[in-house]
Order: sequence, then C-alpha cells, then structure tokens
Amino acid sequence: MIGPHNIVLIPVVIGILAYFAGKLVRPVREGLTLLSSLFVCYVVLFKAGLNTIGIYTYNFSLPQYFDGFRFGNNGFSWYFAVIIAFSYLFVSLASFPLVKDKEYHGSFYLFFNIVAGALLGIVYSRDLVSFFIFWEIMTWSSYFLVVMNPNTKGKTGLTYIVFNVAGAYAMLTAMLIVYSYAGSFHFDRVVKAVSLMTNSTVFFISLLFAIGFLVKMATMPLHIWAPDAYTESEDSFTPFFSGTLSKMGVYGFILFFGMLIGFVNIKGVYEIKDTSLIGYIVAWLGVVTSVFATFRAIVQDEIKRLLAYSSIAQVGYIVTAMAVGTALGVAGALYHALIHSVIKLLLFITVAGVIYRTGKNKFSELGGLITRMPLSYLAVLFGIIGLAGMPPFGGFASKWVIYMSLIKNHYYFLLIGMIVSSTAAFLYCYKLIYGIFLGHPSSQGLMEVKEVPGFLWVPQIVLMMVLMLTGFFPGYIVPFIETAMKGIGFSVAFNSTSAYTLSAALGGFNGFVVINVLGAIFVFVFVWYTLFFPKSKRLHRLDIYWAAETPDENTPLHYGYGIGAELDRIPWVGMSLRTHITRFYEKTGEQISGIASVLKDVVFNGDGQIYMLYAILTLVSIFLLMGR
Amino acid sequence: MSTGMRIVDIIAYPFIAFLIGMLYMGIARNIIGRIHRRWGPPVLQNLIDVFKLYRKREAGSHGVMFHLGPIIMVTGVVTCLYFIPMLSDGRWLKGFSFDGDLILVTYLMVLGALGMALGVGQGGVPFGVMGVTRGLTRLIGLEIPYFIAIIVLMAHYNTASINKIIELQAGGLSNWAMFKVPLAFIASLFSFWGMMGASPFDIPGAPQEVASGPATEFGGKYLALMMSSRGIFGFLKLTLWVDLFMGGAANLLILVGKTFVLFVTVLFVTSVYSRFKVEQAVDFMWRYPTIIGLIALVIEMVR
Amino acid sequence: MCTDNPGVWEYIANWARKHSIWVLAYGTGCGAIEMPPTMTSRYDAERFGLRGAATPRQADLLIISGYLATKTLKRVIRTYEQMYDPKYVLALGSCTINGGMYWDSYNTIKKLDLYIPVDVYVAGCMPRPEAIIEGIIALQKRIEEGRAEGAKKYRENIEWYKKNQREVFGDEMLPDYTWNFEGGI
Amino acid sequence: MIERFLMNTHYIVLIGVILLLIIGFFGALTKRNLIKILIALGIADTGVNLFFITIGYISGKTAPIFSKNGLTASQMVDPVPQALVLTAIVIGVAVLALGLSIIIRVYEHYGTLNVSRIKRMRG
Amino acid sequence: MSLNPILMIAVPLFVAFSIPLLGYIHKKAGLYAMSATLLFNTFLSFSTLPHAFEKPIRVIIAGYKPPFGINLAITPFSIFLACLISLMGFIVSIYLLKDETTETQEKFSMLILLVVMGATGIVLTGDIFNMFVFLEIMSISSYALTSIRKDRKGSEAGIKFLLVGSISSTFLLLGIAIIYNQLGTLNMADIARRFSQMNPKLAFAAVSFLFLGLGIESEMFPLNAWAPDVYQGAPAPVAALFSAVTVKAGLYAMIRFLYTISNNSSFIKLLMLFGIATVIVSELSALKQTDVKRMLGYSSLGQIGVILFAVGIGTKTALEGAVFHFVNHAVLKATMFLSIGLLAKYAGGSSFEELKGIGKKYPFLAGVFAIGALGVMGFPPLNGFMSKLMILTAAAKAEHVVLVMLVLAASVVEGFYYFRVLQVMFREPEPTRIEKRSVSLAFVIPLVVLVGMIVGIGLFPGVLMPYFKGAAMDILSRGDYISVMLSGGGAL
Repeated sequence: MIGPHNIVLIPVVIGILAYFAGKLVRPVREGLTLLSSLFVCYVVLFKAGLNTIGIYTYNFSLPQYFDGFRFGNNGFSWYFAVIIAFSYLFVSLASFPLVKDKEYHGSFYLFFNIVAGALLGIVYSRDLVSFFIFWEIMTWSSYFLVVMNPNTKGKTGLTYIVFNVAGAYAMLTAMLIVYSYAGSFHFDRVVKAVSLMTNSTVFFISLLFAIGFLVKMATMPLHIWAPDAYTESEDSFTPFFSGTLSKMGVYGFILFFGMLIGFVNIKGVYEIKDTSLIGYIVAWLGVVTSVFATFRAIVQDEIKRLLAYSSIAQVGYIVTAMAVGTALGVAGALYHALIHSVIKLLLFITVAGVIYRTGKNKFSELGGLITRMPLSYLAVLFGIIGLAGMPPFGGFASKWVIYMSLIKNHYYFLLIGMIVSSTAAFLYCYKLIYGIFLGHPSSQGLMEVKEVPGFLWVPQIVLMMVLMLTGFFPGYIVPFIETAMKGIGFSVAFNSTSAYTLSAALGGFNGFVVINVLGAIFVFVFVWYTLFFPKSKRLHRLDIYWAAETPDENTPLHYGYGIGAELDRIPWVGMSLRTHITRFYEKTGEQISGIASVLKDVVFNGDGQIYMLYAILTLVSIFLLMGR
Repeated sequence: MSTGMRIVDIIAYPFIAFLIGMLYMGIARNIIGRIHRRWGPPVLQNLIDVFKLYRKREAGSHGVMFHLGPIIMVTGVVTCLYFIPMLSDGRWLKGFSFDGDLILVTYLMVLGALGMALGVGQGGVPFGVMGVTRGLTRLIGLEIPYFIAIIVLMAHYNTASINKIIELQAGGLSNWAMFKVPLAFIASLFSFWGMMGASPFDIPGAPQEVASGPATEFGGKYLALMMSSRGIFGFLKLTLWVDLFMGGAANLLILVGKTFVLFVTVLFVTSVYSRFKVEQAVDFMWRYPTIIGLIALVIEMVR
Repeated sequence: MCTDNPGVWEYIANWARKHSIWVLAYGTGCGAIEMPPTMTSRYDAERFGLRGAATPRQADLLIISGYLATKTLKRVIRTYEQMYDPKYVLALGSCTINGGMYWDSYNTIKKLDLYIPVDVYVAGCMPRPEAIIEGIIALQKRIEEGRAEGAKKYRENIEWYKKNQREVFGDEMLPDYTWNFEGGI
Repeated sequence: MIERFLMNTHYIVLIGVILLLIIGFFGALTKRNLIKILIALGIADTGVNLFFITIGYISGKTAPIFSKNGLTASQMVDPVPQALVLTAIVIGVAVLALGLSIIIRVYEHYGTLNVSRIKRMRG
Repeated sequence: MSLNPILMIAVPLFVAFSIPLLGYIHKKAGLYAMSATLLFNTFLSFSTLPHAFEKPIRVIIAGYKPPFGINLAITPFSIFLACLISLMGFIVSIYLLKDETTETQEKFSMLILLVVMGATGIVLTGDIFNMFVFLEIMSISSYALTSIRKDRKGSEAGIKFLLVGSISSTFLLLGIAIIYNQLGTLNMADIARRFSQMNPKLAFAAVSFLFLGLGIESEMFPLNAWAPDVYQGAPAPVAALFSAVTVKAGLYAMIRFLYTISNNSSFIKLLMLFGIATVIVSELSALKQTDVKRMLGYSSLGQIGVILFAVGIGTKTALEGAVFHFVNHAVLKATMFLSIGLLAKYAGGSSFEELKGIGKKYPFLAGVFAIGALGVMGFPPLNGFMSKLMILTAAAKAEHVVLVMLVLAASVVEGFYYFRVLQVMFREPEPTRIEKRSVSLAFVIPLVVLVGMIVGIGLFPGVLMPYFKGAAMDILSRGDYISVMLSGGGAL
C-alpha cells in the first residue's frame, strides 16, 4: 500500500523511466513528471495521513547490522511534505515550457525527479542512516542540476559540492558518535542515548549537526556556495532549489535540535540568556547573515542573484527564530518557512518566465514590461509584498510571529538586527519590481514581448491565492503548525482563537479586518476618483517632465536599476559591502592545494631508487620504534 | 453607541484627521513665514490649495498603476489611521485599533509609501525613482530608533496593543511613558521628525534636487490626493506619538492640544536645519538616536 | 458635480484658484532676479497664496520673465503644454510685449502672444516686485471673473499657434504628443 | 635458542650473509647505474639464499643426495631449505632476466641508465 | 564436490604454457583460451564457495599430510577472494578480446593467466613458502605486463615496479627463512600454532620483514610510491587487473599473516596508522593531478588505505566493512580503468586537455565513468557508500572519532577532484577533432556487467552480507583455522 515508506520511490523511478522513455518520445518526460507530482501531492495530502505515527520498518535486504530503515509520518513531516509536494508540482508545471527545447531536456527531468524523491525521503525517514542517504542523494542530484546549463562557471559547481559534501560529512560524524552511544540509528533509541551523553559530547555533536544544516541554509560563514549556485542553476530549477531545498536545512535543524538532541539537553551544556550557547551563536549568525545578505542583494544588477541573496537573508530570519529554541520561535520559523517557500516559488517562476521571454536577466537591460506582462507584474507585486512582510498578505503574519517570539523572550538585540535587514528589504523589493516592470524599456525589443507561457499561470495564480489566504486568515495555518510542533514535542505557543486572528504572547491582530478595511477604502477612493473626476489623459511614454528638454527614443531613462549605488556612501553599510569572506576560503583552498602539490612532488618524485630507500627507511623505523 | 453612530464615527474618522492635518500644515507655513519676518499665507491656505487641485480640469496619467499609485497611498495612510485610537475613552473615535497592534501599525505606515512608489515607477520620471530610492534609504535610518523605542515600550508595558499602553499610562502626568522611559521618547522623537519630513530629513521630496521627488509626474487631482494623504499622515503620526508617550487623549480638545505641542517641536527643527544628504541622514540616525535608544533598552532590560 | 457648469460651483472653484496660484518661475531672462524678492520677506507674495511649483504638472502660473530666444521658446512651449488646464501666463518686461530692446535681433521672439496665450503683460524693462505683485493681482481678478481661459484659447486655435511656431522653428518642431492625446486614463 | 642456532652453523657463514645483504642494499641504494642496481639486488638475493642454506646445515652431515646408496637419512643435512633455495634461485634469475630486458627498453627511450634521470612520470 | 580445488591453479598454469603453441593454430586462439580458463576458474570457485563456508576444506597434495606436505587451506575468506579474483579476471579478459594491445603480442594472454593464477594461488595456499612462490609468479608477470607496450611510460613504470618488487621478495624470503629456522615448518597452521614459542627478538624481526614485504605488495603508504607510476604506465586493462586482483592478493596475504599467523596486535595498530597515512597522502596528491589515469591510481591507493584502516581497527564489524570494501574497490576500480582506457584510446590521451568534452562525444562511456566516480566517492544508492559507512561506524564504535573525521575530510577532497574531472568531461564544448567511432560489443559487455554489479550491490547489499560475516569470522577465529588445517577437515 502506498505510504510514507515507498512514496519516495515513485519520483525516483519515474525520473529514471522518464529519462529513457523520453529518448523515444520527448513529451513523455513532461507527462510522467506531471503524473508523478500529482500522485505525490495526492498521497502526501490524503494517503499518508495527518498524524499516523506509523513506522514502516523497511528491511530491504540491508545487512542485519543496520536493523533496517524506518519511515514514518507525523504532523511535523507532514507539514514539510506538503511544502515539498506542492512545490514539486508547481515547479514541474513551470519547467515544461521553459525546458522544452533545451538539449539537457532528458537529464533535467531525471535529476529533478530524483531530487524530489530524495526530499520526500528526508522528510519521512525515521532513522539516521536513511536520513543521511537521502540527504546525500539530494546533494549530488541537485549538483547536476546546478552545473547543467553550459554558460555557468565551473567553479560554482565545485564550490557547491565541496561545501555541501563537507556539511553532510560533518553530520555523518555526529551521527556515528551518536550511534556509538545509542547502539542503533533509530530516532527513539537516539533520543534515549543523548540524555546519557556527557556535556562535552552533546556540545560537540550539536556543533557538527549545526554545521551540516547551516551549510544547507546558507548561513553566513558557510554561504559562499549559495549566491552562485542559485543564480547559475537551471532557471526552472531555482524555485525548487531556493524554495524547498533550503527548507530541508530548517527541517533538519528543528528535528535534530528540537526532538533528537533536544534544546533542553544543549542548554544544559553552556547556558546564556536561558538558551543554549550554540543556539544563541547560531541566532546571531542568522541575524548577521540577513543583514549582510540584504545589503548585498540591493546592489545586485542580475535578477536571480538579487533573489538569491534575498533567499539567504529570509532563511537567516528562520535560523534566528528557531535557533533560540523557544516554542513561539520555532512556530514562527515554521510559519515563515512556508511563506518564504511560497514567495520564492512565485518570484523565481515568474523571473524564469521573464528571462525565457526576453532572453535578458539583468535589470539594466529590462524595464517597462508592465504593459506587456500584466499577470507577471501582479505575481511579482504579490511576491514583493510578501517578501517585505507587508500587512495585507501572509508575509506579515509570519514575520509578526517571529518578532513576537523574540520580544517575548527578551532577545531585543537580535530583534533590532532583524529590523535593520527587514527594513532594508523594502529597497531590493522595489528594485526587483521597478527594474523589470516599471520605468522605461531599455531596448526596443522589450515592446514586442509576450506574456509568460501558459503553464506558468497556474502556479502563479495558485501561489498568489495562498498568499492572499494567509493574509485574510493568518490563523488558518496555526492548527497545522501546532500539530507539527506537537510532532517534535514542543508546547503550544499561540493563543489565537479563530482563523481570522493571529495572537500570541504580547498582542495580536485580525488579518480579516485589516484586508477588509484596506479593500473598502481602496474601492471607495477608486470609485470616487474614476467616476467623479475628469478622465485623465493618456500621456505618451516620453511626455515626462525632463527639465523642459525633450527625451527621444534612445535617451537612457531606465534609472531604477541603479538602486543601491548610494549604499556605498553609508559608512556601516559600505563597509559591509566591501568585506568578502570568500577571500578566507580561497586562501584555505590555495593552502590545501599547496600542501598537496608539495606532498605529491616530495613523496612521489619518480626516482625508483628513492622508492627503495623508503622501503628500507620504513624497516629501520619499525625496528627503532617497535623493537625495544 | 448604536451601529448608526458607529458608522458615522468610522466615516468621520479620516475627515477629522484630514482637516486637523491640513490646519496644522497651514499653521506651520504661517509660523515659518513669521520666523522669516513675513506675513506668511493664511492658515487655511493648504485647504484652499487642495481644493484648487481637486478642481483642476485636466490630469495626465501614464497607465493604470500610475492612476492607482496615489489611491494606494491614501488607502495605506487611512488604514493605518484606523488602527490608531484617536480618543482613549474606548467609545468614540477608536477606529479598529482593538484588532491590530503596534507592529501592524508600524508596517502599515510604510504600506502607503510603497504603493505610491509603484505609481511613481510607472510614471517613468527618473526624478521619481531617485526620490523613492532616497525615501527608502532614509527609511532604513529612521526605522531603527523608532523600533528600539517601541521595543522598550513593549518591554516596559509588556503588551503590544496601543489601547492597553494608553490605559497603563492613565493617572496624571507622572506616569506618561514620556517620563517613564524618557530616553526612548527622545530617540523616537528623532525618527518622528524624520518621518514627518521635517527639514533635515525631507530628502525624498526635495524640490531643488529631485524636482519634488515622487510627486514629479503627478499633477491635478493626483497631487490633491497626495497632499491630503500627507496631511492625514502628519496627523496620524502625531496621534500615535501622543497615544504611545503622552497617555492618549480623553477628548478631541486634549488630543488637539497635545498634538499641537508635539507639532511645534517639528516646526523648530524644520525652520532651523538645512537638508541632509541621504547617507548623512542614515548615518545620523544610526549614531545618536540609536545609541540613546540602546541605552534606554539596556536600562529597561536591567530593570 | 460635473466640472464646467458655470453656477455657484464654478465660482467657488475660481475663488480657490484665485487664492492659490502655484508659480512655475521660468527664469528666461533678466526678470528672473526679480522673482526671489517678490516671494521672500520684503514683498512676500505667499500672502496671496503664491507658492513655487517644481514641475509644470503641478504649476498653474507660468511667468516668462524676459527676452525669449527661439531655443528657449521651444522649452517654454513644451513646458506650457505639459501644464494642466486652468493655466495662466504672466509675461514680464517689454521684451515679451514687442521684443523690447532686442526688437531687431534675429533670434529673439518679438511678440510672445503669437506662440502661447498670455493673460497678463507687465511692462517695464524689468518691473520691480511691486509691479509683479500688481500684475498678479490683475491676474487674480481675471481668474475670479473666469476670463483666464488661456488653455481653452490655446486648444481652440492650435493650428494658428502651431503655424506661428513652425515659422520660427522650421523643421525642428516639437513632438506633438504633448498636446494631442488619444483617450484612456 | 641462540646457542642452538650458532652451534650448528659456522660463525663465518653468518657474517658472510650479513655482509652480502649490506653490500647488496648499499649498492642498490647508492649506485646510479640501473644495471649495477640490479646486480646489487642479485647479491642481496644470494645473501638471503645463503642464509636459507645455512639454516638447513647440520654440522658433520653431507648433502642430501637420495640416489646415492648407502646414505641414510640420519647422515643427511635437512633437505627442505635446499629445495626452497632452488626455487628462490630460479625466481631470482627470472627477475634478473626480466629486469635486464626492461632496462634495454628503458635505455632505448631515455638514452641513459642513470636512475635519477629516469623519472618522467612523477608528482 | 566433483572437482578438486587444486584445478583452479593447475588448469590456468597448463593453459598458460600451452598458449604459445595455440598461437600457430589461430592468431586469436590464445585470447579465447584465456577467457575460457578464467570462466572455468570462476565456475569452479563459485561451486566450492558454499562448501567452504560450511566447513573450511583442506586439500592434501601428493599424499603428504600437513604439516609436512604443501596443501591448500580453503577457508571462507580465501574462497570468497578466489571467486572475486577469478570473476574480475574473467571480466577483464572479455574486455581484452578486442583490445589492440593484445594483437601485437600473443604472450599477453599468457601473462594475464599467470597473474590470475598467482593471485588464486596466494589466496588458497596453506604453505608460507608456497605463498611466496605464487607471490613471485604474480609479481614477475605483472612486471612484464606493465612494460608490455614497450613505450616510454610502460618501461619506466616496469623498471620501478621491478626494483621495489625485488626488495619486497628479498625481505619476504628473509622472514620465511627466520620462521623456518625457528619452527622448522612452513605450514601456516603449524606456524600459527607454535608462533609464540619463537625467540621474541627473532619473532619480531620475522614479523617486521614480512610486514614490510607484504606492505609493498598491498601498497601501504611509505611503500606504495611505485603504484601511481604503474597504474599510469601500464595499459588500462592491465591497470584494472592490478587494482582488482594483484592488490587483493597482497592484502589477503597481509591479513592472513597478521591475524592468523602472528596475531601481533601492535602491528595491527601500526597497520591502522599506515592505512590512515595512505588515505590522506594519496587523496591529497590526487588533487593536483593533470592525468586522469594517474589520478585514478592515487584514488585506488586511497581506497586501499581505507581497507587497511578498517583491517587495522580489528573489530568484527570493521573486518566485515573491509571485506565489503574489497569487493567494491575491485568492481569500481575495474570499471573506472576500463572506461578511462577506452576514453583515452578514442581521445588520444588521458590528460584533462585531451578529455575535454568527451562526455558529449561518447555519452555511454563517460556515463559509466561518472557512475564509477559516484560509487568511489561513496554516494548512497551505489555500493561504495555502504561499505565506507560500515567501516566508519566500526571506527566510531572503537572511539577513533578523529580518524573518522580525517577519512571523511579525505573523501571531501576526493569528491572535489572527481567532480572536477566530470565537469571537464561533460561541460566543455564537444571536441571537433575526435570523430565518433562505434564502441565494439566486447568493450560494452564488461562495462555493463560491472555497472550492473555496482548498482546491484548498492541497492541490495544484504545479498552479500552473509559472505562478509563468514569471511570476517574466519579472519578473527585463529583457533579453529589451526585446528581444522592440522587435525582433519574435509580430507580430500
């Protein structure tokens, strides 16, 4: 019967099938992928059941040594499974037109399906080995999707693989240490074993786990791979990459620090401001990430690089919210994870459509597309309202919960750091929508551009609806979050009653009233303005106040892409833009390859006689060292 | 308090703010005139200006978003107004403040400006975009001291709803927040002047440099809408500061009195200081007001 | 509440237009130096509701303060066409009336009225601030009586104006999108 | 144990073995010419074979030739090491022959037999 | 049990020396004879596998019962390795049917047979000198194989291999001589039984000599300097054979000697340290390589280092992981060398410049190479992952957390340089100078079989698990090895 344990195989098998079947009939790939995504959505929503804590031991002929994989489903995995399933559906829909005539058409669908399967595996696995296996499959299959389009730099792929593999191996070391205490990899046995560990071991394994997950969430010191990887990965895969893959880091962090190791155990080790030292440091890393990444996002000229940095910043909020380990914080992190993946899916799909249609991906080359692509304009408008966290839509609700959690637990300085970055976020939100849609078209070609392909409309419209839904009923998601939290053993944080309101520790707000008031006023003023006033004249594009001069077709009027140039002059911000941590990593890289080449030339220097000398010397050393 | 009265109360809400706001702007121009040793325009000048703009026969528009820009601005400002209680007696003129809290109001204040920015964007005037960019960059500077102040407030009164803060300040001058958390009030004052567009901080709409910034391409009826929303916005901030730091107002007269006192401080600043450059404004905001705010925060945490 | 039925509503509108005139001070000649004293403390035109407007979109009154070279005329016409309907022109100095001391110069405009409808001329080889304020008061009286309909006049005999302009500019005419509009908001 | 070892082998032969080994390895490690290295290795090999023979020697007994009649097992020296040495010698010869043929090939390509210069493949 | 296991050695020997005669009947007859015998060998070893796993078999040769006569000791671990060696040999032999290096010399197939026979002999024999002889046969034929192509690289590699190899044989002989002197016997089981009665000083000398000799054969760190040159110099199928067969025999000898015969725990600890050193040195030096074959050589050393590390840990799970890694390393390295051999043949060389964009020209071959690379790096669905995980779990259990981190760091470096090669192959524009030639079936079959094994073992490791458990038990249980070999067992 289809359940959490074999839902994982469906996308992987279909991916492989699609690859080979597609060699005969090309559109089979799209059909199979769509089929598999629909089926996955169906199973995740209905078949897997909201909180069936079923454990499907799945001894598929593994050495008795591992006493079998275990899969299961509870509120927490269901919450993330829904995110994965729906983004899998939307991204596959969006990718049909975009990848149709690319030469890597086959391998795209192969690896895309494998990644989706791997994510489901991660979310449903109930023991460390299967968690790690699917984590590694996700790493290498997403690697192939990153390096797929030919015009990317080779360095991007290598940086991506080195960071992610290193993170995964850090996690593996911690798992092995836990295994040596627990004697088994299953979560329930692990939870018991962690409590009897000594403080220093708990600190060491939580440090290693933190590294593993922070690499995936691209938090500051470990984020080097993220901007390039997000920008240069295949356009239609980036929504899945930034929208869902980074959420696996969130899932892992909460699962391991919430349930397996338990915040209370880590707190016992070194405590600061009634949370664990590691949690506090990671929270500060999250804040630093969001501030640096936001300012870095503002000055970008490439659309996808701006969105990449914005993803890093937004995930930085999630890291801060959950790292301090309070119930409300984790709830805020879960809520923001959902909202952020909805927004990033919406924005990246639309941007991919725009790039597909115009062939340009820089703000300085675009502009004035609002008349040609109204639906995409609306989609990006909804997206930036959510990204900036403005009230009418869900973005505000999740940020509100995070702010409330930080205030309630007295982490004021963390909150101030977060405010700096969330206010600066308005700048890159405006730059995103101005650079592409408003202002003047930078080249004539942009005037004949058509709207994004039909397939993209479905995800765009549905995602817009979701954003409005979370705006109308901010409390609607709360029961799901609470079941998720109970799944990992956290107490209930909200005290909001109905779906309309969202209220927690210090206050609350009624999303329904906010939107109705906004809507009513808007309608009133709009009607009053359109009917009771003389119709305004439709001015020509160039009929603008240009200090009495007459701008012609090729005067550069699309100034908006330069937003952020003034940040250099602001002392603190300018300094943050100039510091690059990549230099540190390049130096270590050179160091290692320096050692490698010295070692290579010294040890293997090609002279047969020296090799014989090595043999004799080893013999002599064995005699001396072991002889007495 | 029948529903009929409630509806009248709600509909009257923005118009009261509009009138008082325009009145204050008129008084401001008059007082600044008097500072320049000249008569200055009549107090109702701003109202006349707005009425003249409403009766303009022509208006040009660059597209739907251009047309909606000022409309969204007014919507944002009026919605934000509705979530701030003018009077503290809980019956009259309380708008919808019981359904929202301080963080919602903070974000709603910026909503209008962002909607406007979209309209400016379609206007296509480079001056407009420059004005918007300056406005948003200045916002980064302003938001920090303001947010530190409201954090101190929330921490001090352990609530985020404005009405509850007003109640906790009841009982005489001594337990106004202004005196309970004086440093936070001072820090918030700086950002208050900034948001009011007082002279050192009126960077976005500087007529000399960016030809009135966002409002460059808007004429006739759109300009009227923008001026009236700026008037309402002025009054909105005044009532918010009165509610948060001066214990709210029992009736309209007290409200006007307190807001006028606060408004006079803006005048002093506007007429004396010349305009900052954007980076100077942000740097200034992150230097003195933020430090004062942080001190207030530390005091608050210690207690 | 449609706009152009004469009645009370128009009277109130004209009263408001009289008391709040936003000036686009066009420093096109020696008269520009007179504008600051009229606006500042000594003569304080703000008493009458005058205020500087940054862009033609926001302005009601265009003050041409001096001789107009053909090059400047092109800018003036574009600015005038960008202003919205109840718009007035105040021409200072004798150069705008009949070319003044540049009466025989090859590149100045002799008679401003040929190119844009002018409401009030203020003679003088640069009238002093009092004279300017006098001119403004005369303009206010015209507005109050509803006779300051320069925009309608310009619209009705646009061909004539454009013919005169084409004589001066020859083939370097201004683009015509600033004055004839297709519909739409 | 040491006495039993020394007792039935002449002291001289043991020194000979050690000398041979030292000469062999010393030659292999210091000489540059490939052929000399091979010869040195051959010497080391003979040293080991000699050692192997001395192990089997029981003083006062003759070579284990079974076909000679009138020779009982008790008079014979231990035959096993001698058999082993035979195979070892054969192996030594095979290695030497193969080594020399490869050295001819190397000489064709490099034009020199100096081992320190035959290192195109390194690093 | 119809056939006597001795045939596994006798038949290849006989066929090897009859191949030059077959040369007259038909030029290619030698090749077909070779693969036929190897097929026979595989069949025979697989048929004796179940019997050996029930009870170790003792084969008496020429009537002399141990400890006097030379006899074969077929224990679970040795028969398992015999199967692996013959299977790998057979697969490489199919590949060789069409490989052009074999056209020129008919001796090639004879040497291949000798190598496989030598390796099988080492694995099966119960007599220490017999093991030395087989080791020498295998070494001599691999010296010859390395320089079979008579080009500069081949001969240089051959001479280096020969020099270091002869040192190893000298020390082995010395060690055996000391052991024989002290215990008077050459039978492994007998030596194992009375090893403790030896004079401690001489025992230590014997163990260190043998440790060194076998260390050279099993490519331990300070002694493996010759290996990269040989892997680069030898023709690709031969390199595949070396990594799959000869190294395994050397490792078997080392394990058999350290665990069963001398059971010297300090040397096992030393082996672990040398293993770690091998991993680190070889992975690091592979980082800066410009030639893919040499890089594969280093990576093969790295994998062997991991095996040595696992053997050095000494716990039961570690040994199971080591045996599992034996199989994976053999399969993976064979695939990689065979596929890079073909790619280099078509691209005209195996350096990065020549292999630019070859992935687009020969997607199948490059795809096989990529699957092999993913397997070697230990990415989950493929076989490399499970064995590396078992080894690391055992190491973590044995409190060697720092060493685990070192191995993982080394595998990150390994990930880096493998993906760099894959990027060179797949992402560079298609090379115009190489025209696409069809890949003949004889090359495709072995690769498909090997990839099948990689993915198969990766997905269903449970199938082989009982054999690993049996082999690990056999290594550890020194006592019943001695008792079976001396007292009785399946008398044949």
